[in-house]
Amino acid sequence: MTTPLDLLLFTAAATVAGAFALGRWRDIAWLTGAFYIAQLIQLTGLDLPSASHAGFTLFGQLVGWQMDGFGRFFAIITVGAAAAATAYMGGEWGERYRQAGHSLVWLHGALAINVLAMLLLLAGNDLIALFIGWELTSWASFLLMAQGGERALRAALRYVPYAMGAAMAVLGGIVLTHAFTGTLQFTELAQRVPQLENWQLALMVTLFGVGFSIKMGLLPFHLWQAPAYAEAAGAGTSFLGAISARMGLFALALLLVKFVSLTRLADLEFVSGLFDARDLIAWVAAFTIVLPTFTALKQNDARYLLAWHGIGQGGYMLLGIVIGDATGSAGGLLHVFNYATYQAALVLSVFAVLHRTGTADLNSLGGLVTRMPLTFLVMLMGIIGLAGLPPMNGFVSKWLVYRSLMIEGRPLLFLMTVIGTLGTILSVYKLIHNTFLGQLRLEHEGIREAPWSMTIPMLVLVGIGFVTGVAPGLPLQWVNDAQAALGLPVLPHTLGGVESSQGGLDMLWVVGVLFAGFGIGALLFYGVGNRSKRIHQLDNYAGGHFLSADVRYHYSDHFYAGLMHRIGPLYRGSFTRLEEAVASANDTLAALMQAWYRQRVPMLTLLVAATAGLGWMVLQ
Amino acid sequence: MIALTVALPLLAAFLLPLLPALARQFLGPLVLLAVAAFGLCLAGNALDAPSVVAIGDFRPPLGIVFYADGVAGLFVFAIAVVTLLLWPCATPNGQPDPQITRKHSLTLLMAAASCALALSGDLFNIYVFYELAAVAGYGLAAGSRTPAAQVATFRFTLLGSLGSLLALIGITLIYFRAGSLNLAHLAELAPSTLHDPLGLAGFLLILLGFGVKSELFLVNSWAPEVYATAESRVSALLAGLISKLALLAVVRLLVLVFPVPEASQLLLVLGMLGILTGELAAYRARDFRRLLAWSSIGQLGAAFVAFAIPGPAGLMAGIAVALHHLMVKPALFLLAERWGGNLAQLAGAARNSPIAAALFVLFALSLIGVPPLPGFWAKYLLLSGLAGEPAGLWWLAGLVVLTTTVVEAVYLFRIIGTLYGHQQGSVMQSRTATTGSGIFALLLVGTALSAPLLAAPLQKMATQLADTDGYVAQVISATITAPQRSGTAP
Amino acid sequence: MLTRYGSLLFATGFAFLLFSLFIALPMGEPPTLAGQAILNEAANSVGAANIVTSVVLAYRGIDTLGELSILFAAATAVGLVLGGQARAPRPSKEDGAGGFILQTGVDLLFPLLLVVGFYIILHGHLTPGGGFQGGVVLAAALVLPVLARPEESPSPAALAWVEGLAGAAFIATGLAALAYDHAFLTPLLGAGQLGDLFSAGTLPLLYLAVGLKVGAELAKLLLRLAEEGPAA
Amino acid sequence: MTALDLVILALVALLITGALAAMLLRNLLGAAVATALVSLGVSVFFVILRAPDVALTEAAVGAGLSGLLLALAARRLGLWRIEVQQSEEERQC
Amino acid sequence: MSEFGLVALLVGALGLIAIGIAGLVLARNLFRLVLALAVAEAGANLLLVLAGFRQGASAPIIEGGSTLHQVAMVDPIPQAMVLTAIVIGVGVQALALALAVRAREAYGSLDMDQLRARMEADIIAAAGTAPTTSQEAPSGARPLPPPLPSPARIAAEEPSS
Repeated sequence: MTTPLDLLLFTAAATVAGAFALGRWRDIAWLTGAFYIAQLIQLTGLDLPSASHAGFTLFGQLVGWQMDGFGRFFAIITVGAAAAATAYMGGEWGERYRQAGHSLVWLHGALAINVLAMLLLLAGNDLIALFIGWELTSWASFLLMAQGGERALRAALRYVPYAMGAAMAVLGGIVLTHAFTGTLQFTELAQRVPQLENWQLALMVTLFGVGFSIKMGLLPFHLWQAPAYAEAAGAGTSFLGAISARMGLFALALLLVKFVSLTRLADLEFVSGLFDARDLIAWVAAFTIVLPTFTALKQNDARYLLAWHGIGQGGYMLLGIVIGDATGSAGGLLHVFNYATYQAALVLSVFAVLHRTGTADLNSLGGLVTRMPLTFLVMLMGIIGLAGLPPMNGFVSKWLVYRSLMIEGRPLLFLMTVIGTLGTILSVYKLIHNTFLGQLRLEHEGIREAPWSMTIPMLVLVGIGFVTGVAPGLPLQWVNDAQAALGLPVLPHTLGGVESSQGGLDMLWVVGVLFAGFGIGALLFYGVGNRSKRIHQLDNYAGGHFLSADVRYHYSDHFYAGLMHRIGPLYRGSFTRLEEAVASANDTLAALMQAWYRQRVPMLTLLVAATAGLGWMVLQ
Repeated sequence: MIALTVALPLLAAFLLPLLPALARQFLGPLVLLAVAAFGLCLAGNALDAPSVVAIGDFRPPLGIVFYADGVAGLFVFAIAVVTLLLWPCATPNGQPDPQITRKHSLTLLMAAASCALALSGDLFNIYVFYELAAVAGYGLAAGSRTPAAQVATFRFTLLGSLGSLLALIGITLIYFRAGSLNLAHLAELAPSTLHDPLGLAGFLLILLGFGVKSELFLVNSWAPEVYATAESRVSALLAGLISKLALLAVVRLLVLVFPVPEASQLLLVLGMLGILTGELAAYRARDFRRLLAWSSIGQLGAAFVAFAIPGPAGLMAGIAVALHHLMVKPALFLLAERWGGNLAQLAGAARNSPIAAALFVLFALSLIGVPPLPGFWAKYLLLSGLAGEPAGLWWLAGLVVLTTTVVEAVYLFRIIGTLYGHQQGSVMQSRTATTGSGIFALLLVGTALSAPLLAAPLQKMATQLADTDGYVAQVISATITAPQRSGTAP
Repeated sequence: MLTRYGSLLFATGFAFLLFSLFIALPMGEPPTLAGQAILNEAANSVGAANIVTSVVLAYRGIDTLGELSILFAAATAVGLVLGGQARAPRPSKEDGAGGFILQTGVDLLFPLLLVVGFYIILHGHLTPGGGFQGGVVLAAALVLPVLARPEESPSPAALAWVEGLAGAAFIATGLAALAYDHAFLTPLLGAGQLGDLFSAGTLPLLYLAVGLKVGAELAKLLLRLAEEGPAA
Repeated sequence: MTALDLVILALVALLITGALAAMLLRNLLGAAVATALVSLGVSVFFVILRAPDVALTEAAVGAGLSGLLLALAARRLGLWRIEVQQSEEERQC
Repeated sequence: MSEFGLVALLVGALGLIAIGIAGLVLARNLFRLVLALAVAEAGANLLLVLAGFRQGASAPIIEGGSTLHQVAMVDPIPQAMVLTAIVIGVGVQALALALAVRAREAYGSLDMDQLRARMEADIIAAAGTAPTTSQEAPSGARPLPPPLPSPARIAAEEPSS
């Protein structure tokens, strides 16, 4: 007898099998895409919680799977991101990828494995099942990262120590949890973990926390993420960027909210009560918003810029969840969904530009708006979402987080998020300006719009972003299920937004007003006196002087030169140096150990050991 | 049947040089198949109750007993199967080897000695068969007949002999103190006689002596030299099989005679250092075979740490770690036989030999403990055993295992990166030597799939191994198959 | 220098620690639990006047089997290490070889040594001596003529047959016990009259096998090393 | 202290001297002879310790056979040559 | 034999072991190493027989067909063990000598240090890799081998952090 969850997992496994078995078939994307859509339909119709019959008992541990609202929320995003990526891969982009000598089979296969692994992770009902999913996800995303050339492989290899460190920290946490509580089942853990002593709890939270935050890219462990995600093959990057790192958030939220509980977390005090663990995590999240965002500002490669933003946006989500009231947690969770839509769209649009022009270097693009208007539209909508402005959905989730921070009385954290948003706006403007605005380069004169196979997934994604921005009530249903599953207070909502005693938000009104304003402006512009005139892009003057075609009016080098002059010295690369130091310390140690194994007279060691051991025994 | 597992390979080894060429080909494998069958029977029977045989029908404290519990049966089976898979065959360039009969003899002797190590219940008997395994190992290690191998083997021989000497002194101490050699008898006597500095000194000397073969830290510096120079199959036998059996002998002594915290802590500390030094040294290795040697040192350190945990949980973890390593390391050495020692030349090898590369990935994943594979369960049992002990050294050991796993993942994935990388290495010998390795992979995957079924018997075996009282009762009351012979002496 | 004195220090320290351990033991009054039990019943149950022989061949027979195997392994390994190279047989007149007196002496010694060797082996269960000691004498008997006349070495094939069959005979004797429902290596044929040449059941036969095997192995080892390698 | 004790004491002194000689003599063949002598001395101890079997074995194997092995190996290693050659290649210790 | 004689024997046995082990550690000549092993083994055998000795007992051989053992006998088990140990020792010794012979034939030396250096060189040559470490140079001054990028290398190349 199969349950709906069994069926879902079976479909995911069938996708993997299909991707590898039929991977050479030209139109494989249609098949896997259809499978993803089927999974999506199953997911939306899933009864909560839905258990699986798959499972086994090993060494006294029951390992089983059961999906609740929290897991389903992430699962929907996962499968959706995979579907979009597959559609993107199916057409001209995939053809080019194949011609470059890469294996499309493995790309489809890796994507399908990722989805299966993540579903297993999200549906885990005990820590072993969670760890199985966790490890599978780690190595599946390694597989996805490593494809697409030498640089991708090297970036992926850099990910290995982080991934393994994360896995081992989690495994250490699991065995300690078992030693402390005697169980690994989620339901029993939720009862027993809060009763542990403080030091035990602190140890557990540290181990699990370090493990999960590595995957999520929280602050001291974020270095691997940007290169690994940015260098991957295009569709892979969009999937990885949209959801992969959020698995860390999922597990972290499960641990902090469901098992340890936020109130218990606040009992763990540091520095004689000045700081508690909850504050600490909130501040880590806040710094994760600010620092990577400003690192993104410095990037000159569009892919890296977006990848760094991905790290920063994770901070908002964690911050919202750690605040833990109905508004904040809803904001944090909703942000996962919202971010996935516009981030995937943005990455795909960057790769569309890359596909047509052959570069993602922000210093060698410009003026593409006339050549690729649809892509421009996607990127415009995307950055509006990323910056958190209406009418896109990013506004709603960020608004909820801000609001919760203010209600809960955390002005300093609020300040941090505002600084982060400022950095976001600055850097996304750099992105769209350097790519689409300004003057078209001569070599890009013949560029055409991206093919439909690429534009349609992008448009669908921003379309979802817009619709859920106008009507956030749609995803908020899923968010409410997730909140309920975690044991958090549920945020009451309407189709257009939220209502609360301290003042609600109705996006239908906001968007209505916005578009009314646009309408009035357009009426004024076109109706009162339209004196605009169309000229060619190169038809420029500066100070009365005619600029010839080889003099660029559009500049992109040293963007924000003044700002960078101010804040430039703050970019010290301390984390990079820390990473280098660890690597070289390891290398030195390894050399020492090798020297140990090249002893001249091993017998001497044996003699010394025997003598020392005997001495120890005799003296005892 | 118990004695046959030892007697048959010995008989075959003695007779091998006398047989016609055709029979030589088949005798060894046939005998090993028979031993494998015996091993399965023994393990199966032992799940009901362990069986004991008093060699020569002398009542136990006087004569020597062979004690076949589940672990012993399992190891006998593993010995036969692994030896069969690593059976010496033609030289690397495909020429028939004129020395092949001698190698076959030595391999059979080694298998017999290993079986005896698993079964024997007598301290000095263990020493004798340890020496037999050692001498056969020296011979095989020198069997690649390169000058470097001769020098490495000479150093190995000297170190091993010094170790045996220390072990012999340790046995002397124990015998002098307790007056018996039978492990069951010693287990009875130990609380009153051996749990003092003197007995522990004896244990320490035996540990160091047997530690040479089981790659215990401090006495394992032979391993990188020998594994880099010997034939890969021989390295696989030494690293995969002999080390485990020497370890098993130490464990029997630890469990039966020295269940005291000092002894376990000794094992724990040395094992921990073995993990650290082995894995870190492997991190910088540029030579595939030495890398495997160091990684094997690390893995055996983990096994030592696991066996140091008192009680059935630790033994369970130890058995799991040891069996896992028994499956993975020989397979990796077989790949080394195919690929040679140069890591840099492996660049892009996945294109020429996709199956071998895929096998490498599988073994690497299992080695670092990625969940559905058996390596994960071994690591999980080890860690949860350590976490179950009080904080302090035990948790430190857990931390060491966790951190070195990261190092291990880095160097293994570096090789995977090279294999699947975009540069092209110079030479790839493409021969059909992946079969053996493939069989190991099938075993590994089979274990992964049947893990829930295998867990219960394994747990039972660990309980048996930990059951000192049961051991003593079984051995002391061992039924002599016939009444004492009617001596006609006046 | 430091290594040197350090090593000496550690070796002395090791010996001193061992001394302090052993001196705490009852020297001259060991507990001999198993040993005393064997002394009490060996004569009756095994029937060999030499109780060491009872221990070596009966109580701890499998140790002896292991020991024979070690010797076999060592001989095989030496063959593996030294064998298979081009041999350069030396002319007989050089170094220690040759000389009339030596040759004649060896000729006289050879049968004597054989007889002595077999005597020691066959009386192993009665008097001190036995398979090992006799085997060494046999090996000497086989090797000494070679030192005198290097060109006349005994055939390696014959030695191989002797060692193989002798080893097999030991095991076969042990296995024969299985046919009578005894455990492996149980002495058969009854204990006999203590002190007789034909007593102690199969023990003399086992010792004969041991003696032949040891003799053949050691002779092989010696002959291998006596060969002149190409670059010696 | 009995007469036997004196014999033992003398023999122990002899053994230690022999062992030191085996380690320190420049001439390796001489060292091999010293080793065989040590074995012989030990076998005398075995007689004293009421172990005639062991004494016989030690004398036959340890002193005789092993001495023969060492001598043959020394010949093959070229250690029967004259001092000059040895001192050059044998910078032991 | 008095207590003193036994102690003297013990000292003798341990002395042989100590000298043998010191020789094993310090000697560089292969032949000498084999001799040292033989000396140490002789000491260990003596120790073992000593462990079975009983004051005033006779050898474990029943004289004249009499099983009336009023006479105490020494422990036969250690004697049997020593018999085994002696033969094992000779086997190992022969093997070590054979290896020394071959090493000398191949490398023309009996000096362990030289042989070890030659062996290392051979291993490295067989693996086709450059020597990664030398014990002489301090680890800090040693150039790191470049073939594969370590994590830190990639960090240096990426735009910033």
